[in-house]
Amino acid sequence: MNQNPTSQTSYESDNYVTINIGPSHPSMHGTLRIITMTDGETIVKAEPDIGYLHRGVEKLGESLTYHQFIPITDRLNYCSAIPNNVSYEMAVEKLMGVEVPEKAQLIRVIMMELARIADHQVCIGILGVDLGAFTPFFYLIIQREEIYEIFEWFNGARLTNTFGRIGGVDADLPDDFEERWEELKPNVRKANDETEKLLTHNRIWMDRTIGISAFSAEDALNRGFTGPCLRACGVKRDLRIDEPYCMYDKFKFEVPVGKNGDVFDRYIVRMIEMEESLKIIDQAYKLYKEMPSDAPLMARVPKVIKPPAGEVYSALESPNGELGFFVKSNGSANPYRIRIRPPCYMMFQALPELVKGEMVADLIACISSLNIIAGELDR
Amino acid sequence: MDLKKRVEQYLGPEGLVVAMTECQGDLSAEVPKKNILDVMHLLRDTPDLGFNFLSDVFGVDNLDLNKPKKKPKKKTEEGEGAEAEEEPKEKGPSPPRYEVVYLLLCLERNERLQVKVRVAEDDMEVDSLYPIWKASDWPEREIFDMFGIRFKGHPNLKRLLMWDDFPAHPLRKDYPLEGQGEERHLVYDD
Amino acid sequence: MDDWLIAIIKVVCIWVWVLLIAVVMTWVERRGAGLIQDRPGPNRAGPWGLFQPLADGIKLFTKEEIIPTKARKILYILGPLLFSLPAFSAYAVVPFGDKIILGGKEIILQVSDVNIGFLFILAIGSMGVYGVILGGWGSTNKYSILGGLRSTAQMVSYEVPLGLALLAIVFVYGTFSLRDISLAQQGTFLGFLPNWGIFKQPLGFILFIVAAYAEANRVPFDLPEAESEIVSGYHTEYGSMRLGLYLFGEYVNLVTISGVIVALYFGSWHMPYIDLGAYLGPISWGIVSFCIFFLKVSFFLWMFVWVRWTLPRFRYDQVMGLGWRGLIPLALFNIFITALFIQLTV
Amino acid sequence: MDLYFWVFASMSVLAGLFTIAARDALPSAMGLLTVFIALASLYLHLHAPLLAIFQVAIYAGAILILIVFVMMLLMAPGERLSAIQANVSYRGSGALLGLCLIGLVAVGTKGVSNIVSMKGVPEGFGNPSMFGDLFFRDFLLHFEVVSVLLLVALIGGIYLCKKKL
Amino acid sequence: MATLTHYIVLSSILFGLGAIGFCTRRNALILFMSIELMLNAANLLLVAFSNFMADMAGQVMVLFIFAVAAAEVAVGLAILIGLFRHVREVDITKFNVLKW
Repeated sequence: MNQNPTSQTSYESDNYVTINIGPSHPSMHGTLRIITMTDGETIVKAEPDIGYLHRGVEKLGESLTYHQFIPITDRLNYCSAIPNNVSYEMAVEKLMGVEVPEKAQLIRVIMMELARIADHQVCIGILGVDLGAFTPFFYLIIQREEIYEIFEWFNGARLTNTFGRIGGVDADLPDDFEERWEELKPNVRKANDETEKLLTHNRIWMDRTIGISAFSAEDALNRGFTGPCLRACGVKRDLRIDEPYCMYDKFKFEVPVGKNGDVFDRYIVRMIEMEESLKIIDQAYKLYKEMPSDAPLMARVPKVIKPPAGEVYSALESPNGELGFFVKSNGSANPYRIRIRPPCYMMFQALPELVKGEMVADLIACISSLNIIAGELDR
Repeated sequence: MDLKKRVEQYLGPEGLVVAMTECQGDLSAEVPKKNILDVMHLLRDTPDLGFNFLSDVFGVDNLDLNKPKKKPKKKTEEGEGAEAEEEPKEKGPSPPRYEVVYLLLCLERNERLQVKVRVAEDDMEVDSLYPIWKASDWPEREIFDMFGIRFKGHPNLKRLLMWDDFPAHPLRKDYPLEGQGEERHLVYDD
Repeated sequence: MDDWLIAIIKVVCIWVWVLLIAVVMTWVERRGAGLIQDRPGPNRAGPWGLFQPLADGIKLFTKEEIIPTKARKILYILGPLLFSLPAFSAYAVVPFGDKIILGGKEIILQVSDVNIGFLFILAIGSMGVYGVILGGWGSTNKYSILGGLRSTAQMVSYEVPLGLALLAIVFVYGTFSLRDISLAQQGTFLGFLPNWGIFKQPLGFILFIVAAYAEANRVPFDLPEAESEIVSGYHTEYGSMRLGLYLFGEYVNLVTISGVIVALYFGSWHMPYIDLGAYLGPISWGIVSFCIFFLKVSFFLWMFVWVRWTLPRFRYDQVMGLGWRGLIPLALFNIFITALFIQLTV
Repeated sequence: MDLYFWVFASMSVLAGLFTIAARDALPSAMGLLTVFIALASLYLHLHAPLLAIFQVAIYAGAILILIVFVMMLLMAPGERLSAIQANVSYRGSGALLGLCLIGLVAVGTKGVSNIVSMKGVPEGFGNPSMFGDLFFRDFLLHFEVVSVLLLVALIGGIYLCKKKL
Repeated sequence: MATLTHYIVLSSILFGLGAIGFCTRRNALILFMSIELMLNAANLLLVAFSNFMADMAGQVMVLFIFAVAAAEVAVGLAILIGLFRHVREVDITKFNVLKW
């Protein structure tokens, strides 16, 4: 007996073959499952079926204290845990009305941008792997490893960083950050260059990506797209600029905007964003150096956090798009309700429209380019 | 003119807004459940408001909040059987148990607004926003999954995260953390 | 009787040699991937991981052989055999050197110099697809069947440009025999160019190598086993030595294809501009010609690895489009030009 | 030499029998493949190496693959073939016709080898150059006609396979 | 020594098998294969006669039969696919109406 009736959905015609892609499939990132109905290789209908990685994060949050929930947020988008931590911390800080010291904000910016680079590297690398180009993945993943080295050496964790505390950050940047950073920066650029050389103007790559799963700006907004995928559709929206947080208004950077919203545009937007992130880190580090070395890293927050009753929503631009936390408090030490607004949740629900009429191979490319992370999708 | 005044100006006269609250700069407007589609149309199409982006939809269970303050919170961790009987009866009619919260965003002015709908336990049906914003597709399914609130007009209202014959709605406050022994409902393929 | 003995020795030797190269290729592929991708590659088994193929072989041989319950048993078992048999036998008509004179007896370094040489390769090559079909169909798995379908369509489509490219070569050399073609590539033409097929058939060479990559199911044409789309294609359900036969047959195919490319387009055992055969004794020339031939072959084997780790994969309809709308018209054009040229010059 | 004939003749007959009797589509095609290969081997024996290769390349490598391809398109892997013709008259007449044919020809050709004695074949019989000479000189018109036929078949095939006729 | 008679008998057996298959099976694809079997029987006969009469013309004829067989299969399978779109069946007894 099959537990999930969706797999038994009888489609009107036996002309089509129903193929279950996932939940265990080489190119499903995590445990996704897509029930596709195909006519030959063309997709007639694709129905995502999620929940295979559902761990009840929101329910869990209701019984933990505010600090205890930070490690849980690591497990949302495990490719870039830091923006998750910071987004949650920002939500609680907003609820408490705490102002975070500038130095802590700069450290957060530096770390978040590093995480953004790491996330984009994985996304582009995996996109390449899913389209059969293995080598760029390794060029990028080696540099991501270097970024993880920095994370590890900052607070001992590589993937699940549990970065920061409510009200600031727990540690200052180590002294030789500049050295490491100057060493890392050219390598990241070089890896990006190599990737560009191998992919961007490669005719096969262009054939495989241009015009695939194109989405209009209107549809994308209607569907709740955010982040690189929305910008690839031609909407210039970036929370870092539109609703600045963490001193992002002090940095100068470009927001790349695509045109067609296809896989190629998403790829290019991510490539350019990595470059912009490098610039942001440079500027942030410059500002950081101007700070006195004994500037506070934490705002004054009580040991046991009991925010006043109320509810706030706070969002930031995670590598994938708008990552928001809605926190409702009833005045006790446990959050009353935590709602996570994961970016790829909104994008994945548009999958049936994105891939309709495309081929199975394009479905894979589309999922990779949306950067679906099962951890934050299923929570 | 600040957002609160504008919202009141456009929604107030028609009685479309029940209450407005503000918390740390986040404005939320509670609207009557039956008018939710009208409100959303107004909010989206009025040029002065222009909330053209639906950021998120989610549910909140106010079971514990509605209870008198002095009740110890530990109650929730014990079985839900005892909990369900302890409906607060003290202060007249208690407010409806569930809330559905819509997070709206105006892209032009970067303003955010929370729109709330209260859903009582005896009438768990809300109009779906799917005709306005397709973004509400999965969030509404998830609310159905987690709270059991149904959405009228939703094209595909199935459970999203839990499997289809899961017997409970886990994000309700009376659902214990350890589960209710759903293992017995699992039937595996041989 | 002597002739029989020599033939048997040749068959055994070249068979072992080709298998050996195929084994080494599995190592080269992974070390090459490491080299290209900035990582060490396999380096645990033996120096530079040289014993890795051995370890893999032992692993594959000692694994439990599983037949899925829903598979069609006979087809499932027959699949890998039918795939690897043609692969192992196709090298019979490819030369591997000039000739060697032992005890006054002239031995040509080719198992069998038949006058229908590469028609045989074409015919045998098209047999390999049955192994893929049987594997895909016998597994009763949707991914496998998709892989089998893709493979069938791809192989049938790319045999046409392959054959047409070869036809142009026949125009140029006037024979089907690979040995005669090899012999004809000695010396130079136009005074400075080596008399190699690639200089006489540049377009034909490109067509041939593209079609050959498609026939060998290599990136960018590895759709039948595209692991990110259809898991592993036709061998999704295979394990142990049955899988090994599939993978191994593929490498043997690569050796054969590289041998054909060298024999047809890259002057076989000839060095450019210099005729070593005139300076060396009959035995040493035999050995040297063998070495030259396999140096060239190893270059093309490396190229298979190189391309694999460089290019992305095509999509199914793009592969078909390239075959039918790109390669076949070009191949026909190539034939037309070649025929015109021969008509005007001869 | 006799053994060679007997081996491949019996192989082809058995495989042919399997082809028409198999309950599964793909094994049946494999039977036909065996017939093709056995016949190709016989062609080699009959001084027609080029035809033997063509037999494998065209029949086994193209025509049968096409049939198998359509088989994979139209049928499910587990599908068993329906039994033989339900119509008794077809069934009876088919069997009768076939068996009569076999018997008749076998009886009728008794002693043919006495009539057509085996001449020795000339040097180079059946090799590509001789084949080409004949093909493009004596049979040029036929060749052209056949090429037109193939073109027509190509166009017809493409047209018939369109989604909407 | 295999004589011409041997080949004629073999060819007729194969042809007979093809004929039996064609008349008794219902699956259209098997019918195609039966036709191929019959064509091959004819080919064998041509090659055998060509060999025993030392005349290459027989072999050339076989090549023409190849071409015809290829054309037949291409068009036949195309028709079969066209039929399949309507009937969703490869059983020839189901092809029992003249027009869709």
